[in-house]
Amino acid sequence: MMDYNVTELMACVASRTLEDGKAVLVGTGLPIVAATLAQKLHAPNLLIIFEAGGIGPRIPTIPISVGDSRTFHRAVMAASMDYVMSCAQLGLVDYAFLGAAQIDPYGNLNTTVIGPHDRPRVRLPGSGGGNDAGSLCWKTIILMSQDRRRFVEKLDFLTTPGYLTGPGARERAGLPEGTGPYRVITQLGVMGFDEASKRMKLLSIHPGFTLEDIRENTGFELLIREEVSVTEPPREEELRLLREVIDPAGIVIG
Amino acid sequence: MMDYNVTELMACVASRTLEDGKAVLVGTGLPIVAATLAQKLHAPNLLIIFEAGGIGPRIPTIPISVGDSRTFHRAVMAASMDYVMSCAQLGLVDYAFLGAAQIDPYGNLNTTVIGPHDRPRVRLPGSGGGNDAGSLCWKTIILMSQDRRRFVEKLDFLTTPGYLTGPGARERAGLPEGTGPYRVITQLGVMGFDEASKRMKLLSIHPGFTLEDIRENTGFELLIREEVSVTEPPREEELRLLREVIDPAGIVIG
Amino acid sequence: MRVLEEGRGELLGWLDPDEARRWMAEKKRRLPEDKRMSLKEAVERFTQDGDYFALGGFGHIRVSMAAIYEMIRQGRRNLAMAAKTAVHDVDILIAAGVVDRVECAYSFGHELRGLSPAGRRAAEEGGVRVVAELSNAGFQWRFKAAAMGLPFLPTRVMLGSDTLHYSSARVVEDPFSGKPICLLPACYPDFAFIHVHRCDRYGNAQIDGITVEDSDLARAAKRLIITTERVVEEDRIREAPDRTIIPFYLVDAVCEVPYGSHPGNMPGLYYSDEEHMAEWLSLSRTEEGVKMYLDRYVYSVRDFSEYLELVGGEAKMDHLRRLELLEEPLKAPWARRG
Amino acid sequence: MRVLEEGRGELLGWLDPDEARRWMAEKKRRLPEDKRMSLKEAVERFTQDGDYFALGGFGHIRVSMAAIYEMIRQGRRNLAMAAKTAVHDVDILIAAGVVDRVECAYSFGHELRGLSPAGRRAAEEGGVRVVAELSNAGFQWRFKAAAMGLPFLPTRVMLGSDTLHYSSARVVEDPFSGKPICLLPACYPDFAFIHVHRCDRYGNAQIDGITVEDSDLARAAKRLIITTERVVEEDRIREAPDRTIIPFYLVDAVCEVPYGSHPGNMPGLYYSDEEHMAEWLSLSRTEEGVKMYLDRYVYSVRDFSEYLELVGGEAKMDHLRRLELLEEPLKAPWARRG
Repeated sequence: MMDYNVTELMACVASRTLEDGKAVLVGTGLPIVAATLAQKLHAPNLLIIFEAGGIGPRIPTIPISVGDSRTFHRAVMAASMDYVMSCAQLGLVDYAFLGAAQIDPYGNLNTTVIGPHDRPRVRLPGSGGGNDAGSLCWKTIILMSQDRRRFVEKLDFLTTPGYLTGPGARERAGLPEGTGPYRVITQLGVMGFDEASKRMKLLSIHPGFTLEDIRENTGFELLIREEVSVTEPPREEELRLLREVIDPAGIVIG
Repeated sequence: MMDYNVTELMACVASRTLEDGKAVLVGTGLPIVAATLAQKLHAPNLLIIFEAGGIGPRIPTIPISVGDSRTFHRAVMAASMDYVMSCAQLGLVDYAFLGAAQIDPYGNLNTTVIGPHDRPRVRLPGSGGGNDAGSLCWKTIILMSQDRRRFVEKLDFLTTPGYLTGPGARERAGLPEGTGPYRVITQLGVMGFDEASKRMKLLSIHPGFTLEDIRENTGFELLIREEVSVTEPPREEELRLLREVIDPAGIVIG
Repeated sequence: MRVLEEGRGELLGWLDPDEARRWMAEKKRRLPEDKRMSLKEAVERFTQDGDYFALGGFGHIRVSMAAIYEMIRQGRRNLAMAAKTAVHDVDILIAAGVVDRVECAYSFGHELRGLSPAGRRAAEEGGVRVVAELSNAGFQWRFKAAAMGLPFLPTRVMLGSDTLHYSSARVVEDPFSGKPICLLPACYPDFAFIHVHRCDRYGNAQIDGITVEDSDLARAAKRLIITTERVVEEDRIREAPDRTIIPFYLVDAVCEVPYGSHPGNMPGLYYSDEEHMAEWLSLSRTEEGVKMYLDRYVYSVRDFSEYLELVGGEAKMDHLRRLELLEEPLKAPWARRG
Repeated sequence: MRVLEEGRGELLGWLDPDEARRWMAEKKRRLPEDKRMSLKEAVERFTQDGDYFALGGFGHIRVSMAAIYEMIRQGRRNLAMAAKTAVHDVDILIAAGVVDRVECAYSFGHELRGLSPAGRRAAEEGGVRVVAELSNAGFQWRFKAAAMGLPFLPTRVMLGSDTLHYSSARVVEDPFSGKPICLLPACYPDFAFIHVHRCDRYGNAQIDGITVEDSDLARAAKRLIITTERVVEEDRIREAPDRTIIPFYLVDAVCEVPYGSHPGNMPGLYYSDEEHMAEWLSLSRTEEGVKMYLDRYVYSVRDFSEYLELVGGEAKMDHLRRLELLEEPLKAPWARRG
């Protein structure tokens, strides 16, 4: 078995989720690493888009910010936030990556506050482009740590809509039809969402972990796919690209 | 007395109406000639704007279209129609020039049809940017021919709002406060609008014409300023600029 | 949302925003593909009888005239046109029997050159129907609403006018200011042609000078055909990505058509051909003249390059280039002095 | 227009569109004037205690950091900030006691570098109040509504979320689709600083690369101060008018401040200074550290050029230029490997 860390594993799993010839809205950090890895392997024509305006760049080194000059280096277009967000609203963006401090069974996300809004125990950054991506892109992929304080029955604050209260709720709220959370990738496993109930459902467990580990670290009842698989660990080529080509300084993958 | 034609007179009168340091939205033809003349005389810093996107050009020769390359030649900005119209909607454009086939006592304009809309006797171009300019710019200056078929009590079609039905009507319709027609310049004289009633009012008569000429060529009751003046005829310098510098080929002034 | 007033004009090109999203997701491919093809093929594949369409550019500037001639040649029928600032384009399309309905902001006129005999005759005799009125900004913002994936955009134009009564817009009370405001419905034309200075084989396109409404129209159009003065290498585009106005994923076809805006103006490259325009304005006073013009310049040639030879070839194009660069004074045959 | 839902957030920066028009007509001069002045003077004249303001750029990119240091130095108080993607800017302004309220799309974080100790401490201890929540696109479109002279723009973001409940947006039924839609109220900040690559003495400004939301923010701001890497001759601007992002008539002051985005990134010119950022992130863990940083880099210097000397002068700027041009590899002190 290869030696790898959890960030590397998550990058590989996230990367494999992306299809060639689709557009993905990425934030800095793990999402850009995953998207770049996909481009170098199975998805050479993945279109990477940054919310600040960069469209289809040839990324020379990992950007530190979603808007820095690497995000539109030899891009097909250096546009504006309005342009990118409008394209997403128009249905042209297939995937988006999101992170969160809390998630609930319907994939709703909190990145705003822990505790009451007016006097928070922990003040987090807020929506940023998260609400926009989670509202407008077709499939959102959530990358986050899994434990009982983060995987909760009820959020302290619903920053970004997942499936809200269940089937049809997004559409009733006026959100675009057919959109919503697609995958939740953590240090323990990969979750999807049940088509009928829109509740979170375990798809695969990372090597070395058990169903018990997942349950212990989830603060709500998780649906379990009949045949839960074991996540394929990082392949040698994936690790080589991550460590030697994509993030040699260890800015993201450590 | 200088020898001049009616187009030259109208260009001079229109030109003198414009103030330095203001912005004017112009169409091709007489408006651009008048605005350029003003720039060369009393309003060197008149900001000329074209609806298709040209802002503050150094116009080398008379443009044939509101969007041709002369309209943004060495401009401060070559923008878009959205940009220009948004600036007008935001209150940044002081003057606009309009033409019309019909005008009524409140300065409402018809450039769409003579006769019924569905089977017009004469089909005219329609609003173009006219409705936009007449809705959004602070003061509109109308340049047109005066006769009983054009100066009518009731328009066949209200393409562009003047004062609609009188005081307060623009605001009740939702149009920007404090805007509306400012001057009507014809081959016979110059009209403004009465502050209280918002009806058209004669301000000056061109040299060689009489109040009777004006009345005979107006299909509604025109208010008359107590002391109607005689329009100042074109000055030598104005005519020289028009004929030798601005429109040597006679494209507009004939 | 209480509607205070509703225009009676035909609502052309509107899509529910969810329908529009489905179209864009399925039909607009994010995969870069070589989309170069002949204009003949592009017109065959991407335009259909009965469609509602729009053209990039403005008036006589940067309009894809080559596409118009090709649509006439292929005998398209019953098209409805978004006649934003439509001049020679709509005139010749009506005259040739291609367009029979217009949503009209500006048509039937040739700006400084006067009215358009052919289009106006058709409008007055019923050969073409104006199914909705609009203003220029109204079109711009209908396209922008679509480009933004919205059902409508608010505006303060059109209010109080018959232009509104005969449009597809609606007036509501703004919940913030309490004042009436006009809502312009999004407009997604079935197809659009946009003529540009340069693009790569995938469709990443750059325009010099004013962009008019083409950034928005490019996103609004259900099918988008780029005609371009030149196809350049992808790297040329990527050297200056802040000059890109249209990204490849909006584009269905790329057709290289030098001088494709003739007889109109292509900023920086060539000025409008006023001799040719005068010929059309003169001939189109009669139906016979229209037929003569179309036979000569459209039906008797196979493609746009043959047309260019007919209108004067390289010598004429050189002349138009010098006019554009202000190296020669303009002589307009329709002008009063010479 | 029936309101289905109304956010409880404070409505900052909204103006009735007619009030906004009056401001723009009276205060924005269409007369080109030489607006060059020192940043000290611009901050004195165009910023006031209690104002609501916004900054151009994005995160650590092309933000007018020089203006921020100057506001701190002049002791501005009780400002409310449009914290769109606010990072080092909002953090240091909160730490220095300049900003006590934010409308928050993104604050209290340093993107890849982690959370911001100073801002977060203030938010949790009540030193700064978040008076409204919003999303990034929400801010973009609040500015765009203002830029277009509209009371609001519709959008399909925010719906169904607490972000909406704590915002100033409202939900209505779209009269075209019948679906709920979110209306974002226009946002006219009292002032904005936008840092650009070049502008002329009148304020005609050009930006290389992405423009983020600055085209809209420039029109939305009631008072607009341009800080620029270089003041160039007017003719340089007029040679490429399609590169102009901000026309002079929107601009109240022009301040030439080379490296004015330091420690952030200025695309094409210099990369972010991660050493300096790490110093702040480390020092700002305590109030004493905050004081030490401000004393060293703000209060003890007279202006931005003295600050530049302190942070490393020409040698540091050369290094940041080489980083930007990819001539040196980035070493981030806060990164896990080297």
